[in-house]
Amino acid sequence: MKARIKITLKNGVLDPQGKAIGNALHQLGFDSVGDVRQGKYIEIDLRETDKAKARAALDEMCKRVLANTVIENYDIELDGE
Amino acid sequence: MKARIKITLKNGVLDPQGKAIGNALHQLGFDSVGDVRQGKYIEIDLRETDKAKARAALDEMCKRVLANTVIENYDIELDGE
Amino acid sequence: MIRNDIDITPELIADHGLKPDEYQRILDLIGREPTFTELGIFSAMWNEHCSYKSSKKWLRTLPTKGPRVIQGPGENAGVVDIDDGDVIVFKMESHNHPSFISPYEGAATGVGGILRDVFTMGARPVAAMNALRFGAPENERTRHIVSGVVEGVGGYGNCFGVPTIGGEVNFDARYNSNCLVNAFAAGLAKADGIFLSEAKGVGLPIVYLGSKTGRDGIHGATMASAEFDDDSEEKRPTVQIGDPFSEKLLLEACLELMASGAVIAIQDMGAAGLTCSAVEMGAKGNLGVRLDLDKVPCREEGMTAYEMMLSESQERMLMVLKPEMEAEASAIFRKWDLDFAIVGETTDDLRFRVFRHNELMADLPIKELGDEAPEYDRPWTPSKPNAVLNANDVPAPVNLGDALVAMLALPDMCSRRWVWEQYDNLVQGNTLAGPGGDAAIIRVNDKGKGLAFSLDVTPRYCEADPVEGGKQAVAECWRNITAVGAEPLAATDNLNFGNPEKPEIMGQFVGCIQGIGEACLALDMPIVSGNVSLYNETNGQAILPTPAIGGVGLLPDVFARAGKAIQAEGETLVLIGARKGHLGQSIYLRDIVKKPAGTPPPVDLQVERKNGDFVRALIRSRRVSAVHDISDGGLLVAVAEMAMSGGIGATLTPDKTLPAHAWAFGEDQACYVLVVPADKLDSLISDADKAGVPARIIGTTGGRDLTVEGEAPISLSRLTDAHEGWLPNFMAAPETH
Amino acid sequence: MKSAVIVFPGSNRERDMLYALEKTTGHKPLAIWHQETSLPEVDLIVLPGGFSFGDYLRTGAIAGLSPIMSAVKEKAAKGVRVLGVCNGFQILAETGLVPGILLRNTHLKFVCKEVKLEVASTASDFTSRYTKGQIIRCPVAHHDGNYFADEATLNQLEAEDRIAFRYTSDTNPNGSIRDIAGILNEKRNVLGMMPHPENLIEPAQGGTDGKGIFESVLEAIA
Ligand SMILES: Nc1ncnc2c1ncn2[C@@H]1O[C@H](COP(=O)(O)OP(=O)(O)O)[C@@H](O)[C@H]1O
Ligand SMILES: [Mg+2]
Repeated sequence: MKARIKITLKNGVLDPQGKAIGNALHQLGFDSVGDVRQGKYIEIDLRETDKAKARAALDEMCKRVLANTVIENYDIELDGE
Repeated sequence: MKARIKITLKNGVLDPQGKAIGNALHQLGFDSVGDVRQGKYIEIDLRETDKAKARAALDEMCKRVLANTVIENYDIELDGE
Repeated sequence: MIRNDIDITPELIADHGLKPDEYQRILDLIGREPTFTELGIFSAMWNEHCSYKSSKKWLRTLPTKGPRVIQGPGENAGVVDIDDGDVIVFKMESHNHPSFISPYEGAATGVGGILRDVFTMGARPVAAMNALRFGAPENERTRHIVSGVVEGVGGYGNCFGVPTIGGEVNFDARYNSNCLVNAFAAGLAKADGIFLSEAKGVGLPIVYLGSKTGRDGIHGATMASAEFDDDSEEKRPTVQIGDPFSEKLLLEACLELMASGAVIAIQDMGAAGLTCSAVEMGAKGNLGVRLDLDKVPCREEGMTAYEMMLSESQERMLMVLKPEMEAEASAIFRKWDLDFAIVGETTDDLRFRVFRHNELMADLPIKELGDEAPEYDRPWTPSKPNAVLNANDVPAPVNLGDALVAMLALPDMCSRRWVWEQYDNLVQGNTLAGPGGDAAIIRVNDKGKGLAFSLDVTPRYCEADPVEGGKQAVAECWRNITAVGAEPLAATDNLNFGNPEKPEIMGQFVGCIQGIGEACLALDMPIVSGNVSLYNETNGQAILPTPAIGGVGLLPDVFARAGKAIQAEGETLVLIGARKGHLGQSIYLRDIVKKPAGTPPPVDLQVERKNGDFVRALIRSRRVSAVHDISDGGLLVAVAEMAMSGGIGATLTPDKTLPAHAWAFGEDQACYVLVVPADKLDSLISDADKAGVPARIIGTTGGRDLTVEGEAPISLSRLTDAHEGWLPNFMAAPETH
Repeated sequence: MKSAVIVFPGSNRERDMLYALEKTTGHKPLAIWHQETSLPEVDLIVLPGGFSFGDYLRTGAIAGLSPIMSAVKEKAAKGVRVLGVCNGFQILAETGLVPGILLRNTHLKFVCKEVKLEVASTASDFTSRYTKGQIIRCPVAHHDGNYFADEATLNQLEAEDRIAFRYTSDTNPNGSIRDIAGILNEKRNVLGMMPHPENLIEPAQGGTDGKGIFESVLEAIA
């Protein structure tokens, strides 16, 4: 099955990319733009049919590799959820 | 309102990051992991109440700044959608 | 008879960039209709980019031999002897069209390609440069292209770990729809450790090494040879993505493999990847090649033979290995975590056979694929010479100082710091003089041996007079290398022009080559490698003729070298060379007066050599404390640059025999400004006399202003603000895709 | 002095570091491949600069998972000196051997230039040969050198004199918070820094300001 993982910076953690994007958008005249935050979006194909097992594995992947939990949050979404 | 934008590489476009992440996960013994693709996830606060207007603006932002449409697709999601 | 299920229609043939007469040539050659796969193979082998069909005739006229030349044009890169058994391996290559379509990816893969050319020969890359040409600043796409290209060059080179130490940046409306990205790379090897692409031995395994094959850049090669029109933005998906990390692994794996003695022949997969590399390996070795595409590591499902043969996926190599060493070899591949597979073998029948799903997809005569490629003697008309321009007919500036400040802040004259600070120019720890000087310098060992590098061409000169422009490109490169104290050894070229099917464009090409050839002969700087990029033209508008020259020089003792920065107060400024105040085609005329006209400064190669040899001898005997050559902007700009980089001012006495602006901004060739300590002055002047080299005292160093007698002093800070300010300010505005 | 330089796939300043160590200590350091699971007895372990694993995902993240890193952590816990430069600093931060994290430079661009560093603490085996407050020249070359940590951590670092180097405020090249260029762990045997002292150790390189770090370690083991 396919997993979609969003990794976002925790509040209070500086986000240079997000900031730069926001500035660029303002300079281009997109005045309605407020706060901008940039994160990661990771898609993983899993050879696993059991949702619970899949979620457990993904959770471990996020903790150990995909996210730096000191500064990042992650959100896992599985097919058909 | 808040907009969530996913920017992903088009199919067939090489994704060195995804490849490296996949290898790392295998090294750690996550054998069920297949193809991995990494993209960007951008959250934007918009001072705009009209959904249509918001979507139009976001679409232009993606084309002009956020995504490189030569190699990337983008997907815009608005609050309560 | 081979099965073929796709009709070879005239449209399909045209789509492959093959002209009817070229297709007829194919029919005559193989005596039957080609299969779709074979058509793809021919289109790849016979396009301008791979076959040099329009340029071959003229490239043959370039001097390519010399006592230090170990390998001239024809291999992945040239090889030059730098003593003690060391050799320097270098080449330059363009990635213009891909960089225009997707600046970051195009520039990055351009750098990746040239690095691969160098380490394929067994050399570890030690220096990189890049010659960049962009559209007019006011063109809305320019900023996006500048930012993407510079980031791409840095992104790839920085990660790979090669210091990027020099280059050029120009802006001109003529590049609005065709930017130029020419990447140079040089690597160090031992004379007895050079590897070539020529396969040797029948029945030997052909090994594929590197990243997997995807549908990247299919028809990239044909695209790089097609004139642009507005719908070529459609061609976008052919741009490939670079992976500098994989390239670094490939470098280390290849060098380890070569050291192990397992490599018989090796060829990187560049334009038209598998096709060109396999054919070249076989043809050079008078061998046939049999490929089983089912063995090729693929990234995507269901790739056809056609797609695999034309894929331009990056970071891939093809090699012939000693069968008995397969175990050692695969251990190395595994260590570096690279895909590898035996994808075929060498045969004795001179055929190029390609199988997919055990079916024969292509069966072609391997030598003819290359040797029988069309070659054209395209009609050409020499460019019309401009009328000579008399300096007295050129309006003088209201105020010399203000004109100088304005010139230092011009897009083509301002500091390139914003560019080179995005490049790691220190990695490897051997950079002795990075970007910012006349030539960059790296050390080769810690016994004092060093190499100098410079990349030069002045396109506006080449347009006004291709022959003189060609000469000047070589002369300026030679001069820049000389100005740091190095002996110019050899050069590589990257010839960027418009559509060669137009006689006037072909005339520019022929003229520039003639000039380059003359200069290389007179200055003993043979061309050992190079690259031609034609069809840089959009909707009939061609780029300026831009034959970039990348030169390499040798420093026996890096501690006897010069830089352009003024080192001390109270020293004397000496001008070497005769000043005529030539303003034709000068920056002053083009960008301040805004009326470009006249002939470019003539290049007297004998004088160039005599003056340069004299200056080099002075540097090597440590008799000067700073040296800078005169190029764009003339004498006053040169002295301003010396003062700004040293943080010490100068006072100049103008030459009253010339109009002030001609003295200040004339771009005469073969001239240098020296800074000479008091105790060395008299002997230097008299030695110059003896040598018949014009040398005159033009001023002294000191203070924090640049002062021309009779004019108001200009503070260094004002000069520096103007010089450093333009590019960062220009790039500060947001760019859009 | 015995030293070991860890080599990861994508390291690209390991040769610079090996050269600098040999020049300054007179002894050939060991180069240890990241797949190794143990380390010999050495006085100094160095994580060199570069783009380990392409800096993909997060700088230093994937390298932090390499087998050798468990051995490095053990040695660090035992008090062996560990120096992480540039990518090495990023790996130390990812593996928690030093606090905080290195984010993308504020201007988002790779930056290669010479900066000025203030030696903020001389109380370590890496900085003892400098004088407190001394200003030294040092090159930087990185894309992600923007040091960040929460207020509490920053205050603690300052309170415990664990900031080894600061950029002089006018030369901060990446937006690092409180101009931090290099920090020590609690036990002061691990130093992570973004600038490249290994590229400024002899006159030919334009100066010797970076030498002090290696000389300090030499002094410490003498
Ligand atoms: N794209 C680039 N990358 C690195 N260095 C560059 C680049 N463009 C220009 N430079 C450097 O800026 C300096 C000025 O360039 P240029 O005016 O062409 O020098 P010159 O007139 O001596 O040929 C040179 O040291 C050159 O190497
Ligand atoms: Mg010059």
